[in-house]
Parts: sequence; structure tokens; C-alpha cells
Amino acid sequence: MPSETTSMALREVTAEPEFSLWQRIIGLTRRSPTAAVGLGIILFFGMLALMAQYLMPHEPELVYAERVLHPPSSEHLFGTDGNGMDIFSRVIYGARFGFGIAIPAVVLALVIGIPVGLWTGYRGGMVDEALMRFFDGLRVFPSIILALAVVAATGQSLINVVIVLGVLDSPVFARVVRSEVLALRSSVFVESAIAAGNPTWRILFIHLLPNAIQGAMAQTAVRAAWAVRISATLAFLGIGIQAPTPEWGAMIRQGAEFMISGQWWVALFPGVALILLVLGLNMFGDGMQEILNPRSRAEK
Amino acid sequence: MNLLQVRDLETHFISRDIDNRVRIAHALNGITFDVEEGEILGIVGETGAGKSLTAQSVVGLLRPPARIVGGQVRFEGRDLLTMSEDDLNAIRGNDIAMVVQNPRTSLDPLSRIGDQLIRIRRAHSESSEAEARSRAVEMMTAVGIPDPELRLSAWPHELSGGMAQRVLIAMALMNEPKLLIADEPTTGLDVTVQAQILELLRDLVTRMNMGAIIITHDLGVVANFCDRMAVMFAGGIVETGTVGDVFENPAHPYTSNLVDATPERLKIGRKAVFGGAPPDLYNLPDGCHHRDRCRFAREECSTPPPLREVGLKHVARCHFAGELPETAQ
Amino acid sequence: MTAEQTSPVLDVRGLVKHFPTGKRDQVVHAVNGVNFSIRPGETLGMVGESGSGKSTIGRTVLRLTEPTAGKIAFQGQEIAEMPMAACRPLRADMQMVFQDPWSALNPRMKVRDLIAEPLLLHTKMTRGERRDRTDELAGRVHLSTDFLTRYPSDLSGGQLQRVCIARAIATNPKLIILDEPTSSLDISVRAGILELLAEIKQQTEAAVLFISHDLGTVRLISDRIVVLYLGKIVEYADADAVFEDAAHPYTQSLMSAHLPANPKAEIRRHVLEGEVPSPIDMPSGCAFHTRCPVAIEDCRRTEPQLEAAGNNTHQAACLRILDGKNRID
Amino acid sequence: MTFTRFFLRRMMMVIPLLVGIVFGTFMLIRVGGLDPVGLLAGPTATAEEFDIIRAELGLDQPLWAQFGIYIGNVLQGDLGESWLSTRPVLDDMLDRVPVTLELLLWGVGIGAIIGIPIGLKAAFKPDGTFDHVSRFFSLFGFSIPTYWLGLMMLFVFFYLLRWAPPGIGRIGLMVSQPPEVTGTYLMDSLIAGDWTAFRSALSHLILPVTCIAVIAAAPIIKHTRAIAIEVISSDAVRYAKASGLPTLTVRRMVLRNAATPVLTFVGTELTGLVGTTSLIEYVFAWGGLGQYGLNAIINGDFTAVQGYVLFLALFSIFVFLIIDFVVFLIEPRAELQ
Repeated sequence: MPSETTSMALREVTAEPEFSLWQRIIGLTRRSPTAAVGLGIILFFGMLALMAQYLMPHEPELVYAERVLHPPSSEHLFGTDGNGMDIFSRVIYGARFGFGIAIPAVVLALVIGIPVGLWTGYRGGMVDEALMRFFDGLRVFPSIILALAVVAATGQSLINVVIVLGVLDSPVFARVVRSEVLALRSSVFVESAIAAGNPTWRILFIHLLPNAIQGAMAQTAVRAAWAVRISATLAFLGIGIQAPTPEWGAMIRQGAEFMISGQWWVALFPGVALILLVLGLNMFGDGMQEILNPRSRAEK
Repeated sequence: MNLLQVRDLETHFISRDIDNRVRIAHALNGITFDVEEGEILGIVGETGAGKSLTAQSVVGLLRPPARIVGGQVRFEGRDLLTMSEDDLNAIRGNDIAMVVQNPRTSLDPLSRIGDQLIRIRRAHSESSEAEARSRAVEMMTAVGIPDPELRLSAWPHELSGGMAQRVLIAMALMNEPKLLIADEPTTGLDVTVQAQILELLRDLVTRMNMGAIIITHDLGVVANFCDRMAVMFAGGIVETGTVGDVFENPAHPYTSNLVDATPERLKIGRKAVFGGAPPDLYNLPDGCHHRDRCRFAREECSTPPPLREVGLKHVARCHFAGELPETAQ
Repeated sequence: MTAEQTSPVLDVRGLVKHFPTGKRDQVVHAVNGVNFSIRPGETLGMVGESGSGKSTIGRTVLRLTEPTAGKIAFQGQEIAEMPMAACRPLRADMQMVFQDPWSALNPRMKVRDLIAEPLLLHTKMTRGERRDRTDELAGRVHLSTDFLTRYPSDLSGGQLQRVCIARAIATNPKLIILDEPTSSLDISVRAGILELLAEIKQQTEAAVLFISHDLGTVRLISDRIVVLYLGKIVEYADADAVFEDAAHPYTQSLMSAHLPANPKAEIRRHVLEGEVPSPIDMPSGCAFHTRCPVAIEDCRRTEPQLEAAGNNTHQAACLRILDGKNRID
Repeated sequence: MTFTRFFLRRMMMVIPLLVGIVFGTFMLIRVGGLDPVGLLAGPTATAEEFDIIRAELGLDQPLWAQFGIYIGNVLQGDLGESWLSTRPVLDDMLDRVPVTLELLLWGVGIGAIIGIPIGLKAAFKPDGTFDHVSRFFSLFGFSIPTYWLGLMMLFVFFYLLRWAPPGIGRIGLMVSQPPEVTGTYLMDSLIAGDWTAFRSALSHLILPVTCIAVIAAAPIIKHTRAIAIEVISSDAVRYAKASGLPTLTVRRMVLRNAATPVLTFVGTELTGLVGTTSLIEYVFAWGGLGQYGLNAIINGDFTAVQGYVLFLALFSIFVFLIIDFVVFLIEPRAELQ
């Protein structure tokens, strides 16, 4: 029932003062402990990735031929793998691949997706229609199969994995921005901007972009989680990054065969690291979306 | 005896701010009014004054973070605020019926109109399906819906705004309520349809001897369709009285401004001086809440103003009610 | 009066706007052949219910939506078929104020930039000159310069509408379209905005098109009024004549549906039956015949044209004016 | 709108999509970096041998002609021959469809049976303990890699506890296979009344199905909760409460209004989880369509990849059509959309 009126009035009388970025981060995480924990996990792995050289007790690809498949010990905290490499060091080093793939892939997806969404949303018409049908077409395939097939077909380098993930993920951002723009296009302030005589580029970049980008930004953490997951899956299947590169998915692949013979540590630890990083990104993303869209908490 | 007695009703919005400190918006602070049988009380006020919140508090339908923190709401002598949810459900939709401002979205999109009418009837009485159906036809006729039997099988999305509002009124009447609360019943409807709906409401209230509350921001609605009126400002009622008395002799400076701000009065050269935005509900000033925007404010206004009687059943919450200089003209 | 001799700022002839419905062979007949003109310094009020096409006319005149047919002459220049890019420089001379000030301003721009935007787009002013002009404009709309560094979300509805007005008058336009500028505002704020509009009307020689469904407000501001029903002009007269001597049955019922904020006002109410027909299936002949209490058989077939009713500045489109039976009371 | 018109309209939308997909898969494989000739010919092949193989595969013709041939073949049901299995791709896949469907339907079905009530319960009391726990579970399900979960399950239930069979195949090595009717061992053994085979098939099914159900439940919980909360805070439900309808009636109304969007979501899940199922098949050596497709991609068996991708598209389109149809039947506003 009509509580819009009351809430509007409340909003009107409680203009929030400006906050610094840091205050905002603190404030937002207080409002969502989920986001705070997620951010903590992300920062932890970020630190691992940056400081890997100083934190690794062993070289990640150094073979201890006499210590193949040693269980966890004080020398090798997470044990050694089938090649006799130190899993603890490899897990730490693996964080670099997580970030090294996710960040450029998401940035690429944003760089492609946002302008496409802006333009198609504002202009509509045939190009928009065709592009949306194309995106719909892509959706009939599970994303992992699509990524797998494209990487397999176009070449298995690390850079190629990043490009494929970025391109395949760009429709997500294009769609979010497009739907925001579609809603904004008929909004009064855009009409008012046209009536004031704004040229199209100003409408797009000064008026629409700043208002349409929030939804896309809220998705970035979740999409980064997707990129980390899919790239690890590719490596697990032996596509893209190959063993013995210390990438978590590739490490799980190495450990797979030992699972039913009892050498659990080979696959367990890289898997835990992978889950934690993806979980952290998902928690942060989920919390941020909750803060940006408080309606999801609603009432009883 | 009064049908509805609201005494010192207080509703707050309790939330936490960015630093996790508790913030309280005093959305309703001490609402007192009565509704008698056979009369229409108009509650007027501006956005944020607390009109809709008053209705939601009365029927116990607040959304968090709104919470009732004090006062009484007595319906036929029983306090609704201390009642169990089940007891309340026996009264809501039965003795107290609501008509809301967005009729099209308020109907269940997946049930036919007739089923919804019947459902309400049977939720509150032992009537049979057939009896409820004939009652539904009767009520649809009463609210002026053509081909009522046919319309019973219509889906909500097939109705126009005006038609949906009529259906909602028919639903409200299904159980012969004693009190009808209409919250902005004509907002969003066309002028000519608004007149139809309001005529209908007033006609029904008189015929069935109900009590009714019409919540509106439109003084025209109050002037033409209500018997008594209550004027709300910043979560409080500043003046109540018969419509004639209040329009003729507004006793509170805010009411006087409201009346002068209507196009009719502006046309004849009246000037309304409102003096700024309503107070921040999070930081209400001490004493009279209208103080900061009142052109008659004096020393005394820093203490809470009493309810002063200025005529028969005509009261205003102002230190100087009824003694204001007529500078406005 | 000089207004009668000068050439009109805006001259609209045979304006038609149909919207596609998405279904084949089906269109929404929003505007169906409308003629009117506005001279410098004149305010034309445009009244009608929702679906009457009044807002569409405003938007079409500014080329915010493409006309289906008809001519729009702005300062003698035909703009209906001009390419969009060629329209842009003209926008310095034609501005608009929208209904809902909360959504009419880009929430990510500061108030100063919002007011200065038309200056940035249409003048060669330096940054400093724009600053001075913005300060001056803020003064003209009685907005404290403290607000210039704020974002729209920090301002109240009334203050936002002042920003919109300042923005609209920044380039001294020759035509200002006011699309329901006060109908989403509270009573207290509305009075102030109406005063401001009246003030600005005094100061400029611009032609003003004032669109509203609120009859009281329209009367307050306008010199002449057109009444629209289903995208056609049914009556055109001086403001007071429309209120006191309405010729068209629709105008008469519209007037009677208007609720004056005065409990003692004498109202002869003629509540119309039914609702406005869908502009998709337009009634034949006179569009109003489906609800008209004085309609005759011929109204079904013959489409009435605007003809003199009373003195020569008063026109109405009704067949029954001929036999004098156009009064519905 | 009648059903026929509805159906025809949907088909009109599907056909260009199908053509586009066929073209896309064709282009991807032909223009992409895969060199089937090199793979087939081996490292010692001469240039002449290359040419012969190329001609055999029709790769010496211009691209558009190759596409024409391909689409003609597809329409005749000829998807080419896999060079891994040296059998027609269509036969390979038809054999494996029921095998994969068994896993997928059980997994998503159980995921929905677990997920929908949890999502609803969380929605009826948001921010309660149950809500928080279910939300964490859901986030966890979003984050856990399918294949890793499968491996962990094998370790715990096969290696440590010996409750489950090793993750190889769909039935015990020592158990004789039931006569083929549906193509799934579970159903076929039931039909044949072979209890040994049934128990073996069931025990092989439990771990992979559990994995898929866990992964499937996560998004179902999240979306069901969001949908239900939206319905609960809608004007219609608030008005129903204001009308004093009994709590049970209101709940039933919430369920009915949430049904369509939840159903639609579970349907899209069904197509989305084909990827997850493929990975599970890979880990448990299930031998279904998913494993076939993954192996085809990994080994560059491009005719098989084309066929597999086309099958996926057909399956998704089929599922979407069914959802549309069901929605059309139960939703009075469907014709408006």
C-alpha cells in the first residue's frame, strides 16, 4: 500500500552528507557483513598474489624427485604432488592466475559491454534487435561449454583464455547497461536533456552513462567469480593452461586420479583455495547488490 | 459511542545509519481523532505528513522499519494494537475495510474478480459459495459496474483504472463493514471518473450508515465529500472540526495557509505564506513543530502547544488558536 | 492589445500524432488534427484528462516525438519536417518544464551545471559568465545560491522545480511549454511555484503553453484555454469564458466534476457515465457522443468542427450548438 | 490467442535462431584454429596425403559451399562421422541422450525439490537465522567447482567409507546389463525386474546426482527467495492482508503468484546445468552425451563437436518451448506478454 509517499518524504528530509571513499567502504560493509567478509577474503588472496615470492617456502615448479606424493608435513604443509612439487607454494602462487585472469577478463567485458549496451539501448532498431537475438542465441549454450569450445577452437594460450572469457562475458554487461538505458531513455531527465538541445554524445556519456553504470558495476565481482571458476574448469579439463603450471584447476586435474587411491591432499588444497576466492568474490558481489537494491530484504 | 477512537498514536521509523547508530524518524507523534457512524472524516495533509501511515497504523499493516511505539486505536471499544493477529484478521476486511490508491496492482492477478470477492466474503462469514456469489453480484451492481455477472469472471488485468477502483470498493463492501478507510481513492483517476467514484462512496456511506475515513491531499475532495476534517502536519493533527468550520475559520496557521493556497483563493488575491519545508522528522524542534515556518511564532511556541477548543468540536493544536491576527488578507 | 497584431510564436495546423500499438493495423490516436497558435506574451492553457493528448502535443511541438502529420511553424519557420540535427540550435528558443521535478533532473549533475547546461550548449559564454548568469537565474527563481553546489537529491520538490524553471528560462526562450508543472507538488509548494510562474510571465515576452488537468490552476495562469477530448479540440475561449460559459457538453461536465476547495461552493454536478473511450478505437462522428447526455443520432455520424459559440473569440465543436440544446443542465 | 497461433509464432522465432546456431557452430570450427587434417593424417603425412584427406572431408571446397553441404546433411539427419569413434555422430549421440537426461533430470529435479521450499521458507522470514544459513549455503553452491565436489565425494564415500562404488560407469562391472528399453539402466532394470542391476545402477547414480542437485539448488534457492519476497511485498498481497484473509489463504496466494517465475527459472536452470552435468559425467566416467561432447572438444573431433553443440541448442530450445507452453496454460496474462 501507499508507503512510497512516506518514504519519499523521509528521503527528502534526510539528505545524506558526502562521505569519503574509505568511510563509504566502512559504512557499506557495516551494512552488509557478507560483503565485508567477501572483501576480506578477496584482499587476503590479493595479498597472496602480490607477495607470493616472499610467502612461498619453495619454488612452485621445483621437483623434489624423492618426495613424490608426500602427505602434508612440516616441510610441505599441504604435501607434495605426483611430480614431487610443493603444493603449499603452488597454491599460493596460483592466486596470481585467479586475479591475472579475472581482472583483465572483466575489464575487457566492461570495455566491450558498456558501450554496446549504451548504444543499442539508446538507439534501438535493427542493430539492437539483431544483437539481442545474437545474445539470446548464445544463451542456449551453457557458458562452460561455450568457453571450452571457443578456447579449444581458437588457441589455448593464457591470453586467449582471457580474451574469450572477456568477450563471452560482455553480453552480461551489455544487457545490464542496455536495460538501464532503456528505462532511462524514456525518463524525464533524458527528455529534458534532449529538449535543452544536447547532442547525442552528451546524452550518452554525460547523462546516460553515469546513471546506467551502477548496475554493471554491481555485477563485476560476481562476474569475476565466474571468470575464476570457468578458467579453472578449463585448466581442469586440460584446455588453456597446462600442468605443471601452478594453476588451481590444473592442480586439481593432477590430483584427480589420486582421489580414489587416497592421496587427497593433491586435489583438496587447490580446490579449497579456489572455492574461497570464488566465494569471497560472490559474497562481496551479493552483498553489494543487496546494498544497492535494498528491496531484496523487504518485509515479512 | 464513537466507532473508532485513536488516542496519542505514535509511529516511528527506526533504522540504523551508516555508522550503525539508531535513527528515529518521528513519523506520527500523538495522533488523536474519532470517527462516528455515518460520517466521513477527511484527513488532509501534504506528502510526508503521515496520512497513509495513520491508516496503515490503524489496520496494523506497517512495513518495517515503521513501528507503532505508543497510543491506542479503539474500534468499538477494543484496542486493535494489543490484539492478536488472528483477532485482527477477523476485523480487517470485515468490520474495517480498506480502499487503496493503486487498485489495479492491489487485486490478485491470478484470480478472477468474482473469486476474489467470494473469497473475502467467505473468509469472514459462514456463507455458502452461492450466497457469496449473489452478494458479489449485488455489490458489483451497487458500485455501478455494468454486466456484473459477466464481470465476475473477468481477470484484474482486463479492468480499467476506474473499473478496478469500483471493484475494490465492491470488495470493501462485501462484508458490510462498519468503517471504511479510503486512502487516496481517486489519485491517478481522471477528473470525471474521480467525481463518479467519490459520489458513489458518499452515497454508500450514507445508505449503509458506515463510518468512513478519506485520506487525500486534495482540499477539493474534502470540501465536497467529507463531513469533518483533520489536518495533518509533520506527523501530527493540527486541527479538526467540521468541514464548514475549518474552511470558514481556520484556527491553526498551517490550515489557514493551506486553505489560502488553493487556486480558488489565489485567484481572489489571497496569499499563502508557508515559510519553508516541513521539519526534519529525525530532528523535530521542541515545542510547536510548526514553529519554524510559522509567521506568528512567539516565545510561547517553544513549549508544546495544547489542544485548544475554538468552537463546537473544533479544536486546534496551537497556543494562539482562534486568536490569530488576520494579516493574510 | 498588441498580442493580437504580432505574428504568432507558434502556429500549429492539423497536427496529428498516432502511436503504433505493436499490433498490425492498430494505432493509438493520440492527437487528431489540432490547430492553435500562441502569440508573444500570451499564455495558452491546455486542459484535458489523461489520454486527451495534451502532453503529446507539447512534446510533438518541441520535436521530442515525431508528428505523424501537420505543420508546426515556430517563429514563422516550419519545423515539423526539419531534420533533428537542424532542430538543435532552435532549442535555445523553445524550452520545457516537466511535471515531475524529481525525475526531470540528471541526479548525477550538480544544480549549477544543470542550470548552466542550456548556456553551455547554446551560447559562447565563458565559464565565468555562465557562473554569473547562473547566480542571477537562481535569484530570479528565488533559489538560494547555497543549493547550486548540491545534487538534486538534496533538494525538495519545490526547489527542484525552481531549478527546472531556471534551466528553462536560461537562454531567454521565445516559447516555454509548461507540462503540468505543479501537479506533482504539494499544496504549500504549488502556490509558490504558481506565483513564480506568474512573475516570470510578467517579465518575459515569451509565448507560454500551459498544459494541465487541474482546471483551477489553468484558470489562474492562462489568457486563453483550449479543452481537449480524445486528441481533438472541443472548445477554445478566453479563460474566464470557459469557466463561466462553457459551450461544449464535455467542457460543462468537466467543470462540474472539478472540486472547488470551498464547502459552500454551489455545484451542479453532472457526473458523466463511463470512462474515456480507448484512443485505439476512436468513436465515430463526435468522439464525445458515447458519453454525451445531449447527443443525437447525427452526432454518431458527423464530426463537428470548431465554430463560433457566442462571441467570435469563443469556439466550440458541437452539433447541438446550432439548435441551442448544448446545455446539459 | 489460440494455442495453434501461439505455437506457430514461437516456431517462427525459433527457426532463425536455429539457422544462426548452425551457422555459428560451422564457422567456429572451420575458421577456428583446429586442424582436423593434421590430427587425422598424423605427423609423418606427406602433402599429398593431406590433400586426399582434405578432399575426403570436403575441405577443399569454398566455405559457403561447405556450409551448404553441411546444412543439407544436417537436414537429412547426417551430422557426419566422428573420427574418434568412427561412427555416425547422430547415432553416437542418440545412444547417449537418455544416459545424460537421467543424470540431469534427477539432479535438477532433486535440486528443485530441495531448493524451492528452502527459498520459500527463507522468504517468509527474511533476515532470520534460516535465511542466513540458506543464503550461505546458496553462495557456497555458487562457488564450489562441480568437478572438485565430485572428486571429494568419491574420496569420502568410496575411498574412506566404501559406501559408494568407484566413480567409473553407470553400473557395476560384475553386474550384467538389463535389456535395453529406455537406455537408462535404472529404468531398464526396473522394467526387467532385475533387482541386482537396479541396486547397482542406483548406487552408481547417487553420488553424481547429489553433486548436480547441490549445484542446482544454489541458484534455485536464491531466485525462489527473491521472487517470493517480491510477491510478498506486492500491493496485491498487502491488500489481501488488509482484507483479513487467513494467513494460509495469503500464503497460498503467494505460492500461486510465485509459481510461474519459479518454474521459468527452473527451466532455464535445466539448460544451464547441462555444462555442470558434462563435468560430472567426465569425473564419474558416466559415458553420456556430456562426456562425449567434452572429449570431442578436448580431442578436436570437430564433426562431433558440431553435432554436440547443435544438440545442446535443440535441447535448450525445446525446454524453452515447453516452459512457454506451460506458462501459456497457467497464466491468464500470458497473451499480453
